[in-house]
Amino acid sequence: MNAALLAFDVVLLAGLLGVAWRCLASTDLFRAVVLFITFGLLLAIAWVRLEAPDIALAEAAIGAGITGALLLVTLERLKHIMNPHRGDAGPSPPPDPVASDTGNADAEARDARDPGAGNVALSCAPTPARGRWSAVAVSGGLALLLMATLATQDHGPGLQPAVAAHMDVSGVDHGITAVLLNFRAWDTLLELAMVLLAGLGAWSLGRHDALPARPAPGPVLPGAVRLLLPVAIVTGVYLLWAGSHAPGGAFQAGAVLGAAGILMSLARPHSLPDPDPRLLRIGVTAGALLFLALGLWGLFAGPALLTWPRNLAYPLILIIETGATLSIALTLVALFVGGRSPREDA
Amino acid sequence: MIESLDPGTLYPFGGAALFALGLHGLIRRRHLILRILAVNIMGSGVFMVFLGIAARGDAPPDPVAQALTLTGIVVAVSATAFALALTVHLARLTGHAVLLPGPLRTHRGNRPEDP
Amino acid sequence: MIADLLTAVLVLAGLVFFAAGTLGLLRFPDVYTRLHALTKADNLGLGLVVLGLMPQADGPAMILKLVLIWVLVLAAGATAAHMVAQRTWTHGEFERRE
Amino acid sequence: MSATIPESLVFATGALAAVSLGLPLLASAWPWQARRIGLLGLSLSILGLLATIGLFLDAAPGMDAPAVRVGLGGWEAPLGVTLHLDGLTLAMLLLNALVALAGSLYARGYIRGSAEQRQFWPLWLWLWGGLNLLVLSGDAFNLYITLEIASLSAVALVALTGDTDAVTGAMRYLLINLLGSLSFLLGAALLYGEFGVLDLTLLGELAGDGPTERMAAALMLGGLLMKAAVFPLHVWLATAHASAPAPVSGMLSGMVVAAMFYLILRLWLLIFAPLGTPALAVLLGLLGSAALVWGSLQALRAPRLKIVAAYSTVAQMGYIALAFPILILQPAAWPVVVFFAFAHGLAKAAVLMGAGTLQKAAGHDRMNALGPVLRARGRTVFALGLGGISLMGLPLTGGFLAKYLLLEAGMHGAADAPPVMQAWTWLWVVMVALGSLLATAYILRMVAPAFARGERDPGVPVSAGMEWMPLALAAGAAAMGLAGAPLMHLLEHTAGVS
Repeated sequence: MNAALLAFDVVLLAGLLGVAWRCLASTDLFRAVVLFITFGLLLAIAWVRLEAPDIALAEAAIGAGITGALLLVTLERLKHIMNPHRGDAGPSPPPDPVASDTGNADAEARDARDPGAGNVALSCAPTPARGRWSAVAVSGGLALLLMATLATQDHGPGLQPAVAAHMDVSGVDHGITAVLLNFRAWDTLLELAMVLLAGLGAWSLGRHDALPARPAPGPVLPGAVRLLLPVAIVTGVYLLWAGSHAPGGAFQAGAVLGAAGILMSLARPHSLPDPDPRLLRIGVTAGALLFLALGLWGLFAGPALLTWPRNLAYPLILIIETGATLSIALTLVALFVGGRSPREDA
Repeated sequence: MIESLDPGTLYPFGGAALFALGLHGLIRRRHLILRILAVNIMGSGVFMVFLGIAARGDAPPDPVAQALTLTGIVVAVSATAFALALTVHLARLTGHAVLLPGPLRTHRGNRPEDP
Repeated sequence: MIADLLTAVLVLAGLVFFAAGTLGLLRFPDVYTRLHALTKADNLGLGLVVLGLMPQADGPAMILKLVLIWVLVLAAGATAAHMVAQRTWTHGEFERRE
Repeated sequence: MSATIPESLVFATGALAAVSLGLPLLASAWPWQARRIGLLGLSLSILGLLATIGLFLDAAPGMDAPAVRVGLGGWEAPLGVTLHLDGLTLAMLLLNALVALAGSLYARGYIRGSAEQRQFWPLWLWLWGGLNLLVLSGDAFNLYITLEIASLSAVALVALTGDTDAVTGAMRYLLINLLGSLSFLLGAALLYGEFGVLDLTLLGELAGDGPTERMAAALMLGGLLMKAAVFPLHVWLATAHASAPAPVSGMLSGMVVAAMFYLILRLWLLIFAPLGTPALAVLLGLLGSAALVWGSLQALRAPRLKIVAAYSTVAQMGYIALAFPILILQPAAWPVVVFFAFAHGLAKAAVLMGAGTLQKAAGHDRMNALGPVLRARGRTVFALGLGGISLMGLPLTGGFLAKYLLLEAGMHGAADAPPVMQAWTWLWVVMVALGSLLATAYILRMVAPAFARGERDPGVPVSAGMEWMPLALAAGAAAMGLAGAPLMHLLEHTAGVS
């Protein structure tokens, strides 16, 4: 059994390395992105083998799912930028990545005539041969040094005993949630700030294009979304709640809700109302602001920032996680849609 | 030998290999999408080292290292999202998404005709 | 013991379908037949795996979750397959069969 | 936590962290008032910082530990994340706040248009806050997140002008930053694997000079050197710094790069000091020398004023790298790095903001066509000159003090070193002198047209902040030469210094 598992591990690692290699060596960007998503899903299996179901969940939802969606929509945007509609006099019409899977009739007709038109933008030059061996030497040498270093390390228990000893006062029954929202809550707060900052950064680069009405993409997708949306919301809330005693938590829940939002924006049959930018700004910041505001209590009452009173730890953690989930989901959808709302500049 | 190769010992080696593979891609490839993917693969390598360390030995897995990885994944996806937005922005300005020559080689920073 | 045997048989049967689906994905000539191989075989394969895991479940809640997984994969798989097929039909972009 | 640390200092440490996070958060939630939030908050936080410094200097002699360590959430290391406050931290916080406040007053006039302002101010405050949190952090993993926050906001700010050069520079900057951060994180992972703790102080107690420490040091310091643009890894700096909006250039050259050196110094003092070997010293010295010469030469032939200033940063970072070999010989010389960071930070921010003023006034910053504006804008030229004098290291300025301390430490170190090291050390000393000469040349190149005959044209009017802030920063850099003693007094109380 042990040998079989070892064989599985070796095959999995070889598969991961092979997929990563094929992904980075690809000259077709679409293929590279699909391989990267595959890589993320294989990683999730590896995390299960390393007894980390929480991370596997997060990897599948965030690492493969959300990153994959962002990568695909980026490819779609690049395609529109590099293939401006021929015959148009002015600058190319604003690409609407969300609507691009149906496009307008002209584009469709042209694409049908010239099947390769879209793919030219998504290919890239192969790696030049010059400097191949020095790069191999650098990275190979680094890998060998790293492995040699890792081979010298012995098996320490890490901080597991310390966490186990303090679980009863953490307010939750799940080790990772206790670390994320109590023992190392500062990391988590800064991580929320990082998600927010990515959104702010993307907004600072420019406006997103107006969300236009578009022809209905057939009955299947909207129907499926209508079916899946409630399920996704229930799943998100379940993950949020389960985080206190089992794998799950704010980030996984936020990713699921964000994915639901992305699906909704893909399936929208008519133009969506552009949300009020003020509400949007407050929405994406609310999670971190709430976290910090509750944490200030500890600063004044002692002993330090982000201290939860013992008997209130569980409700406080749940409130914070709820705020974080909503802000994360909102930011992820905003990142998918692209730049800031044009109404913000009005 | 086989007993000593529990996943916690084996996977960090894989993580080191992934890190180096990603670095290789980052140095060698020019297209920004591929470079961003390379950085993500490097990140996955680091996470694999962390999770391997968490699972070493017979004790239950170390929740701290796992929590750090979770944080790391979210930080990585944030940085990736911003990098992709910047790529699109660059492509709108220049019409391509390739950095030539790369940041790890030479650069053209001082064109005299710049306004 | 019988439960374990049942599990083994059903999961193995499921894996056969997965293998067949994968083979179809690799060997079939165009998008439509590949989709056919992939979705049909995977839905059935996953169904058998889920069925095989049911005897091992702790209680009705776990069984419900397993069924839910299958239903969700069915719905998502059918939608995705439909969209890939539709796009191929209208754009013919990634694979074209003349 | 030691009982001898007064409650007020513990509170102040937490409050500094909370404000550094709270201000950017508020500004992001309500960017319509972000400028007011920023200016008011920065002024108040400087007052708070000065009060903290007073409290700290008052309490420090009585404390049994050199640093105030606050376990966030009430959890002590190794379980929790620790904030770390000592003399070095306070000095860096002060530098950060001064450059950020001057930059903010400058940006009031520089960033026009309400739409731009709404994007600029939250990111600007994030950069300030991120650097504060980085300086306050005492935990290896937490440092990774703060590094990412600081670099992401810096990259977004560079891209803000939206022209091709700026966005290209931002992209390079982002890739190098991501690579540097991941390298840092992998080093932290190795340390955690060996010692099972992430707290820097605890790591320092456990670490020796085994293979893990070596590899981790190479990864962490290498990643930071990349972000600090030390020689072979410097190529991203010039485009990024030169094409950013002027207050951002000032902050990047004045503070961001210095913060990376701060972190290198911190890790060195706390953890990696046992690894100091002559070979490493020679390597760093050679890198520093190369950066010094190459950066200066590029500055001498760069066609644009801001590019000259940006390459001068590459050269000046070479000085800081040169401090490290001297540090290995003479460990007590470490405050030199801080003096350098301080003097360079204020002076370079002055020069870059001055250059930005001229650029706004003239509508360009081409060296060969700036004469009329330079002749008409004496105040800004004076700021450039005064900042430049500090960069050259003329007596009585902060730059002079830093270089003097560096030379003194080098010669002292050389006196006790074996002959081979002595020869190398003399080389470093010569390099420091040569670097000053080259700096004189490129500073003269910047300001010389102002003293030639020719037409005068003040160009487009600029705001008062844009005229006075470079001058204030330059005056600060010059005054550093007189205020060295208080800074030294503050730095005496730093963890990891025996």
